[in-house]
Amino acid sequence: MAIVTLVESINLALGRALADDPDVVVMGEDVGVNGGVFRATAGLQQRFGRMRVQDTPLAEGLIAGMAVGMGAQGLKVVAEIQFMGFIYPALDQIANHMARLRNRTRGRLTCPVVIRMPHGGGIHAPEHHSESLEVLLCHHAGLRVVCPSSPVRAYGLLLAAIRDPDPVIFLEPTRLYRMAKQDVLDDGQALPLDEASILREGDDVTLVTWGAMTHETLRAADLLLQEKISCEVIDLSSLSPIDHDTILDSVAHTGRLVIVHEAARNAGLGAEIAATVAEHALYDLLAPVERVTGYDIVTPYFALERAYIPSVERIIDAVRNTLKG
Amino acid sequence: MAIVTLVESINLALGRALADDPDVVVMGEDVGVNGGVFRATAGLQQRFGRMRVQDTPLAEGLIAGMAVGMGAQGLKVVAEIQFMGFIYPALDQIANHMARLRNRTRGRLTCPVVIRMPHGGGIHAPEHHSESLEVLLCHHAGLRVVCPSSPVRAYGLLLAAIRDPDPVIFLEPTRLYRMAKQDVLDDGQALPLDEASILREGDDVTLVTWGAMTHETLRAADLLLQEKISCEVIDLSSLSPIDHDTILDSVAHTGRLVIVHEAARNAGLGAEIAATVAEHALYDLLAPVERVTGYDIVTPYFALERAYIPSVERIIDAVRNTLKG
Amino acid sequence: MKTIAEFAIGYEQMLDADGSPVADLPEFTRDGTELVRMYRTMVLCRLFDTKAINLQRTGRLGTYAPCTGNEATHVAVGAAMRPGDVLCPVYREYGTQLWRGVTLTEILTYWAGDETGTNFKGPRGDFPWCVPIGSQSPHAAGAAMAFKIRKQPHCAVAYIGDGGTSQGAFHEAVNMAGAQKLPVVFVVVNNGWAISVPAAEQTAAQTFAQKGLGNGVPGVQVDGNDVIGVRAVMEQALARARAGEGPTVVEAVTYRLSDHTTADDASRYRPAAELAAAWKIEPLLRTRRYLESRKLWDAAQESALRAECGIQIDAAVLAYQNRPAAHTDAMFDHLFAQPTAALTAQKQLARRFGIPDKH
Amino acid sequence: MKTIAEFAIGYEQMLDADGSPVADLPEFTRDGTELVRMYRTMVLCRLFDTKAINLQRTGRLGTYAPCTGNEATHVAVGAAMRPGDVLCPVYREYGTQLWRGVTLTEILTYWAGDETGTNFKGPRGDFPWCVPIGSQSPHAAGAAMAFKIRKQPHCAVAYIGDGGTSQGAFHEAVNMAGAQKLPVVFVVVNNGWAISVPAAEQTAAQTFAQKGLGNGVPGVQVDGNDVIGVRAVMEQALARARAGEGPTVVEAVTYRLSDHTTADDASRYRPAAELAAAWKIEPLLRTRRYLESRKLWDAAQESALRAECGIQIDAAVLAYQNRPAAHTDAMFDHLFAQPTAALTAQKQLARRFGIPDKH
Ligand SMILES: Cc1ncc(C[n+]2csc(CCOP(=O)(O)OP(=O)(O)O)c2C)c(N)n1
Ligand SMILES: Cc1ncc(C[n+]2csc(CCOP(=O)(O)OP(=O)(O)O)c2C)c(N)n1
Ligand SMILES: [Mg+2]
Ligand SMILES: [Mg+2]
Repeated sequence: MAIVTLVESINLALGRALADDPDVVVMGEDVGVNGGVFRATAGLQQRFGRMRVQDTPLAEGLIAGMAVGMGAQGLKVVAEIQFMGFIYPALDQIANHMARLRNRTRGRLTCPVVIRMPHGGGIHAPEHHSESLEVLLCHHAGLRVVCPSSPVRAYGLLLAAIRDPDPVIFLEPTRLYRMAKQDVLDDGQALPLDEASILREGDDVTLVTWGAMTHETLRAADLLLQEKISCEVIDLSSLSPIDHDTILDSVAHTGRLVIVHEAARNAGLGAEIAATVAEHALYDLLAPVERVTGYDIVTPYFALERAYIPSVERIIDAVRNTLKG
Repeated sequence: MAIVTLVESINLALGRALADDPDVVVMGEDVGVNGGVFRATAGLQQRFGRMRVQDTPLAEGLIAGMAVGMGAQGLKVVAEIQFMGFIYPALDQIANHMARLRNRTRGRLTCPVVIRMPHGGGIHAPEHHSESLEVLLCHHAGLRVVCPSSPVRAYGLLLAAIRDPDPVIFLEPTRLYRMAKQDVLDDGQALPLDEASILREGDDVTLVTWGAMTHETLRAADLLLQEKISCEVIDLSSLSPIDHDTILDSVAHTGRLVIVHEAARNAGLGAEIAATVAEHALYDLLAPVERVTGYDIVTPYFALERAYIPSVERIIDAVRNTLKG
Repeated sequence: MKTIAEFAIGYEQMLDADGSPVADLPEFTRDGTELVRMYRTMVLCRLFDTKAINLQRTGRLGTYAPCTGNEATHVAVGAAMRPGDVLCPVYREYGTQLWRGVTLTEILTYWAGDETGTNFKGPRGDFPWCVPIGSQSPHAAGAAMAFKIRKQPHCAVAYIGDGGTSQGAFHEAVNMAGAQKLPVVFVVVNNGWAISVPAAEQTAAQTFAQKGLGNGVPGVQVDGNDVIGVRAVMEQALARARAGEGPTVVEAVTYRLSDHTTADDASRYRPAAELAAAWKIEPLLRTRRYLESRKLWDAAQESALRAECGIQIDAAVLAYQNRPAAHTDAMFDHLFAQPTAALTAQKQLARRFGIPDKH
Repeated sequence: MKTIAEFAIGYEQMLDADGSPVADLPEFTRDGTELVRMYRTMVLCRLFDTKAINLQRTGRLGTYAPCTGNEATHVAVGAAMRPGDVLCPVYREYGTQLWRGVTLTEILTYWAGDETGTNFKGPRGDFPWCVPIGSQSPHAAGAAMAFKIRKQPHCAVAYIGDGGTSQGAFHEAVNMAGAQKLPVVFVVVNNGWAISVPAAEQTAAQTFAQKGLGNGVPGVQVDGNDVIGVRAVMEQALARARAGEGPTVVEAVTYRLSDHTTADDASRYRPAAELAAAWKIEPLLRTRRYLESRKLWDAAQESALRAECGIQIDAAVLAYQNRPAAHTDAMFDHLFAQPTAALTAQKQLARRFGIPDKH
């Protein structure tokens, strides 16, 4: 049992996967000697050598494209993209090849690849370092998209992602990297994919969120509880596929739904959750669905990022709205 | 007045824009002597020369990136991407630069650029030639996304897009390129951006769709009318921003909503429409919202594309479901 | 200003347009049956092209990308490779694929819009056709990296066209392969055109063999209509790669004697004279002449071969036409090893509505 | 095998590490005041770096990318350009930007996470800093294409780092510029490292000057710590571009004497000895020595300069710290010329909630 931060739990899971399976290869920019710009791969090249923990040239498209070629040979590539804002050059390989290879070859070739990257803002980073672009990946069939909310879940979900025989996009909440520590048992136990996790049970409103926003959302739930408003808080965890059943069950119980995400609102993943409820739980709804999201603007430079990232106040306000209804 | 196909109306609008404004430059792969693989730029290089109608090297990222550099100099670039499945290499430039340049320079530099491309399937084309990826662009603030449904609207909306001082993604419904002809008056009149258009008024159900799917949707409306089911058919036209008011007004009148799009369902643009209705028109809804969409799969090779593209039968079925409710 | 680095690009040709040897021929040419096998495959490609175009014109096949004119390059590359190697093709290198065990029926099935065509029964490790131009290059670098990590004696071969070399992905892969001395060969098939854009407008580079120089990777240009020259150059490049000496860019200079695809009309943009001149140096005739000069071939064998190819092609077309019709389940069954709940539900929906007729 | 193409890369150095001329010095060196101005700007950059790092360490600035060690290259490029030209920088070429009229306050404002810092009052046409590595290269090709279309006498200059040359976008832009003979110069600042990846691991190329050869674009390598050599090479490349003879790749060999950014700790990966050796050939001292040898500079002027720079920097910091606080409206006001309905509504929402404190 080690008390670790989220980024340290990622490091533990990577070390475990490399130790357990000779086919696992970690690659990315500065993941070697430097141990990654967030230290997620610290010490791994020293332990596993330069072939299994590789610095790549500075080219995200290349990293994703090589992962396809290596994956088709059966290697389990765990590639790091330094920040989510730099995923764009890799999207062609991810969408046109990684997500499709199994299907277009009818199972002959596969891509047991994980692509890890920091997700979201809140750390006063420079331009292009704070993006939340999960929906770009979730819309593509053939990919799984996972986003943990704590060290314990990061460890178990990353191991599950690495062991999954298909491509998984693994989004790491940047501002949780060092925020809170947890006891993480490095026992090689994976958590199930495709499942949401209920962080807190409640009766009045269902709050659905993921990644770093679980922090503000739980805090809002705390404050609301002081007014006897009981919130059920769901950590989506699996952004694709979405565990709609868990959400629908909760809404059937509470009758109210507030979705919280950092990404821009328009065509964000919250829309899919709200739409599914409008289709399958319309008669359970006691009030209109609310979305508390980033605004439909370019992610601002950090001076205004706190005005952009949904605040506890905005979440509380939305919950109150649903209770008016 | 000329009776033309949709692709011919695009050609008319491009010719008009080139003739009216010396700053307009058309560029792309095979748009010159060859006149574009769909002939959208036929004859333009002969009329306007090799500087204003340019064949580019085979690189979509380059095309979008150059458009940013040319746009910042005040040129109105109208770039063609040969098929939407080839947009990925251009996304970094579109999302990280084109959509942001005005904002990040506080208006000092702008991108008066239009990026045109065929959208959707249905023409028995090879792999990667039938994609519907509008949501990848709609999610990005700083872009407008437009999709016409007829020669007349294509002409007017393309002129509006070219004249707009900000970047516009212009999606051309591939299977409508040559399907139906219309009288198009080449009078240089633009249609308004940011507005949906009501193709048919009705009382029982609101059908929202765009691009090529307007064809199947109108046909479904025809057949349903024979059973005295009256559908209001809305052509979204502006995929970003979405003209929610027009949709909400219609739903307030009909109480029922069916959204039809060709793109995959999960995190597709239909979700944003359904979510907005669930937020702002919950009490108007007499039945759960229905989405008739592509399945959450990789766009199949063309042998199965008719099973993938929402059929008239599926639309009719969805309308019936909402009437049960 | 002092010179700190110098580079040169060599050109190889072993059989001229008349089929006369213009260089010492390599070892493998001693084996007459091997040479004949190469020629037979070239002829099969040419005849298959005609058949496929005809099927498309008569509505029995989708858009098809012909290989006519490029057969020598395609067959020579296949002949130089080993079974354990991995091929990353573009979409018209049938000669290489046939040599490696892809079937004519699989090729037709692919162009008929049926994914089962990419589930090669032969070369299980080869990548399928790659439509997004340039995106196959990193796959080859990746496969080569896997061979290096596992210390396997295999090589990857990535094709790209003259137009494709304008894509950044190609340069990224070449740079990576050079930096890590990966066992991969990048074959640029310079067939003169990228749809309607001539190679000369695609780049200022006077050769495509030099495309790797900027990234420290050597290159060689070869007459792509010379099946012996291409095989010789490829064998050297592959040997170099296997020896851990790194990648090579091989430019095969040939010509696209066909339209770009059956959806294209090259007469709109291509000078007829250029096409006529290209026909004078096409690869089949010179190969045949050379074989005849070595008494390995004669008119009787030629007509026998054409008859055999006709039979083989007809059989492949028959198998293609008799293949099971695609079922909607197929759209859902191969997305994931473990399908998601949504997929399972949508699969039922698709079954219910089936494949509607066109309206 | 006959040779069909040959290429060479030249190396230029005019001032050696001691500041002694090692070549005939170009025209512009006759103008002592110009040389002094270049040196003054170099010193300003060096001192500003120290200040900015200090501001970051004390929580008064965000992450900052220092330029220490690269000043000669940055200032020389600026001095070689003309006002009407367009600069496409990366993020640490302050010397070029200052020469072109960007202010110290704008630089600080940018690194403080405030977009107003990119609204340059000076060079209105210059691109702002470009964080997505490699993506600025096509912008320069585009600006150059605009100049060509409009027959304007301007050039575009795009910076890129040694690491950045691995991005395909760079090669795509170089290829395009070559194919169309666009008026653009690509400056590769080879400062030895891409964060923790040494240049030698980034590519097999023995120089970065050769990065354009594959795409038919000539290159030249220059001592990037030699402000005279860099300016001379840049003036030639720019003249060539303006004359319609096409682009050049200029590699400036220098060294990143700092950490990558204030968020980086180079001691984790970089040999101390390498850093110490690099300090022995850094650009400021040699420039000063040369100026002194020409009696253009002395100790008194040096201390006066440092004092003036200090005052200038303090004034800039003051202006930076006194700038108006960012208002939430600013997030919405510059997205479109015509804002959308949704934006207008969200702007009100943002006003209502303002900028919450951190919890
Ligand atoms: C990324 C991408 N952009 C555009 C296309 C459309 N397209 C298909 S083939 C082709 C030209 C390819 O030319 P070349 O690389 O020379 O190969 P060739 O067809 O001549 O063998 C183009 C532009 C594509 N398939 N992929
Ligand atoms: C597309 C992209 N990927 C990754 C990064 C993260 N990153 C910032 S700077 C850098 C290294 C750049 O090295 P180089 O090009 O040599 O420029 P230098 O910093 O040495 O001046 C990296 C990997 C980025 N900014 N953009
Ligand atoms: Mg070609
Ligand atoms: Mg560097």
